[in-house]
Amino acid sequence: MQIKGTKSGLLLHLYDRPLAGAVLELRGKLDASPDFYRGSRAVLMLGGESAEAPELAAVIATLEQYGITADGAVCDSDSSAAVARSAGLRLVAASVAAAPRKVDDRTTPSRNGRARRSQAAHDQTRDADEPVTNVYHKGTVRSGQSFEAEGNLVVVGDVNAGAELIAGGDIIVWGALRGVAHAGARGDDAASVYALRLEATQLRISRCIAAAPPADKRRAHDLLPEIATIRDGRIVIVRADQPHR
Amino acid sequence: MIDFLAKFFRREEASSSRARERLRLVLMSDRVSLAPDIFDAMKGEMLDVLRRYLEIDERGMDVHFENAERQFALMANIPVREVKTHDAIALARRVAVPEGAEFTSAKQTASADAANGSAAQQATMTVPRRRRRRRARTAAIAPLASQPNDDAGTPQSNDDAGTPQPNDDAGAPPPSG
Amino acid sequence: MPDLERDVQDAPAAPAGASSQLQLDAPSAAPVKLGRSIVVTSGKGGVGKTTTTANLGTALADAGRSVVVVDADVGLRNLDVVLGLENRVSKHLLDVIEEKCSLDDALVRDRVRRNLLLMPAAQNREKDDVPEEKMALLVRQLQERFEFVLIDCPAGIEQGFRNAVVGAQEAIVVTTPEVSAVRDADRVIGLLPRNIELKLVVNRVRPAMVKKGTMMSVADVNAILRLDLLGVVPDEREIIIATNRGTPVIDIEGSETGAAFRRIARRMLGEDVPIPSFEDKSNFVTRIMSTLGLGRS
Amino acid sequence: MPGRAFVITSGKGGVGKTTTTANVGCALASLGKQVVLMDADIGLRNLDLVLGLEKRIVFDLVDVAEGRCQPRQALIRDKRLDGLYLLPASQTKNKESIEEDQMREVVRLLVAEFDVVLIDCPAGIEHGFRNAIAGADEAIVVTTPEVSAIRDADRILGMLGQRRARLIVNRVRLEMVKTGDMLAVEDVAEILGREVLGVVPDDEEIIDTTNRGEPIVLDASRRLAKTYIAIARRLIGEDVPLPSFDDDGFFGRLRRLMIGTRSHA
Repeated sequence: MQIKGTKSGLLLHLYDRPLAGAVLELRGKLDASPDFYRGSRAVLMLGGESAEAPELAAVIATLEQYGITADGAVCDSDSSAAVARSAGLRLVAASVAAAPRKVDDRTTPSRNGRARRSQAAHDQTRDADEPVTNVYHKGTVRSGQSFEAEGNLVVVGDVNAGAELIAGGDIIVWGALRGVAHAGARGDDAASVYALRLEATQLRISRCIAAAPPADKRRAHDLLPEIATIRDGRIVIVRADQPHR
Repeated sequence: MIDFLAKFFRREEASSSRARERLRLVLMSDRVSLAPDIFDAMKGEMLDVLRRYLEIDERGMDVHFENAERQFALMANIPVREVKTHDAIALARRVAVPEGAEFTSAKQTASADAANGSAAQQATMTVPRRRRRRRARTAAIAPLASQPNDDAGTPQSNDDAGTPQPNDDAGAPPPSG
Repeated sequence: MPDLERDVQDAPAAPAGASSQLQLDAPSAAPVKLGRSIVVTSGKGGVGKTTTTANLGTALADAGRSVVVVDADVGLRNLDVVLGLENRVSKHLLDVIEEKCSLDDALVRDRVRRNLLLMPAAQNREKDDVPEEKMALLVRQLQERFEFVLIDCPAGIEQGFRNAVVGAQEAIVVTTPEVSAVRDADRVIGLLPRNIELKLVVNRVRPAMVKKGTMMSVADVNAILRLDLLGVVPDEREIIIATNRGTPVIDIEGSETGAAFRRIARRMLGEDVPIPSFEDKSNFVTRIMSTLGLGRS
Repeated sequence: MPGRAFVITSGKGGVGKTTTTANVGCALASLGKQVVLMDADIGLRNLDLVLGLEKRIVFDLVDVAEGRCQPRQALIRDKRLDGLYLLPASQTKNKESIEEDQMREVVRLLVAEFDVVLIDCPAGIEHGFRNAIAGADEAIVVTTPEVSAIRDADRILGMLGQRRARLIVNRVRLEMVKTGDMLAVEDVAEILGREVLGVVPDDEEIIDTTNRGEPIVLDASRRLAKTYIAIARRLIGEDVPLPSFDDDGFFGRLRRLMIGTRSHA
């Protein structure tokens, strides 16, 4: 078991092991310096093994004894995701599990008057009822830039290869989407990606990942607006004018 | 074709030989400027030798490298107050070089070269063109081992052994220290 | 200890020593008209930043402007060898910033063009040694004395990049028609301050390859980057020869590359010089795009 | 026995580090080695593009270094060649987000499982360079026969410490060498004073294959495929002689003689 500190909290690696033994080992580690992690938040990396609900609850309770709030979970399978959700953990895409993303001058999305929440505020969003923030950005999103929205994310402009969009809800790009887009990043299978030109390097919706087809396999209609959604457990791309075909 | 022939025979200066020449000079100056501490050490040792023969005005001394048109040169301008007497020189040499060890000890090879080449009268010394190049590099590479970004942090003396220098002349002086 | 903290923060904002030192070198005339400060950048290395800086500087000098080219690549300087001035470098940019010498001590004047000067980079130092605010101040000092301050940016997006960009009001982004160069250029554009004026130069275009379809066209490149196109420079072996000799390629007779740089310099001076078509600018994809109104004309 | 880690570096950018990494890596895999290609150019990654694997990146080097995933999860297996893997760099972070110790640790984990780790170094000599060389046992210095590239190569040779460093001279144009407009490989080797691991002629095919994300080695009919395979063989210790480049015929020798005489005059 590994406990790693990142800028936004702890990452607790629990994969590759039965959770049953985890509590003891966790105690052993935390006892070494009982107050060291007090007040931090933790994301549990559960992997693909199906976690048992009572054992997961025991891990969360143990963490709380040491003043650590279990805050989210990264799951590689539906079963472990279900258990994590029922234990009150929010699902986090592994790619956003830690690391607050640095925002440089050009990426501060504030044109709609409401900038992205601070990381602290972000972390406290455990209540499903609490309203989420949508983000609106006008202008080209360049390689290396990264936008994140708790709710929906709208970009008016191109999103170039090497750029990254992550949203809890839908992603709408009024322009060419060439970078990576992750909609429904917290496990919302109903989320979609809309783009005038959908040429994404890679699409992720909830826990599904799809790579773009090779350039020569794309047909002429690909120059029309398209929508990416999950159907039967995999990502499909449909033309915007015929969304149900 | 005419163009080709013209180029072939005219060719007052092939640009690659120009490149070779320029690189030779610029790399020597880069390598030297990489190692200010080595340069200071060399200056000190050079002075030690000169002092045995001459009374030197150290405040008026100026030693630096110059990258002149076709030569990379060590320019030393060292004001001499007085040339020592034979006896004084003999005494100074006996103190500095015990038991006839001459100037071949590692620490003093560089300065020995300088002294042999220019003796006391000649204040300006020129590093010969081809021969000396390898030596210049040996000296310039060594101090890098002690720079903070070198993870090994190994002492300088090991550097020679570890750095493959296929054509290095055997007689190249190891860096002092 | 709030006072202490303020002192620390104030320190870089008002580098008293530096400004007084630098002012000594500046002409004493009261309000000076500032020259243009332009950084030549690319993200990816080896796309021709240094060549572009050297040749544009030379061409602008030929047009009668006073020009200083600044090598911001501390530790890996090359502007001096491309201009053939490496023999004459003694002091460098860091010496000036650290007040070890005056501006004039460090500037190297070109042998032929007396209105072209080089501010060399330090070769034995690191980029982290240059404080950004002092760099900005230095560029400002140079702007007071020269009509054009061209800054040759190092590759990458680390401290060297930030130092090169900090004093610039305009940026020339150099790229080549290669996927990786375009991607890196895009990355750099995203990192440049918002208020900087951006222009694009596409370098190393090989018309024959574009025609064969084995190289992206300029239109393809700019469909992604979407910047004002300042110029297109064809690839030529003369560049290598020029660098071997240490002469700017614009001095090599009959060089297409040199001619392209001269045209770019004229555009920088506000002349309306058309960009010759080194290539059939519209390929299949861009034609479809423009039919749909998606491409940029 | 653990594998070996080589850093592929150059100082100057755009001399072909990434292309070399991709092609030597493919060549090694085609010789049956288990190979990881690691992109250390955080924030300006390109190895994924050159290999055509950019669509499959989920985790990256920074994720591994920060423990957000297991090394295995971040490795992308190249489906075209058995035993070839890519560990991509992160594009949205900067080079300061990873430390030399972390790099050393990641490389240590990789050499435990693979025969060869090739680390694609960023241009320059800043933080990213120091990270890239931190875990490497040996260096391959890529340069071109141009003044500025050789000067930068000389600079970084001095920063590689005790590591063995061999040269790949890239973009050699034989016809220009013959006309005296380009430095010969022997000149470059003599100036830099290091062993030459390989010589790669300048070839338009590289631009094309790079744009398409298909390393040239994958197609044995390509002109340069043999060149890279020879380099790979030398790298793993086989004795493959360098092709002789100074044999440029009577005229070349004649001219060389003439130039030689003149330059000493």
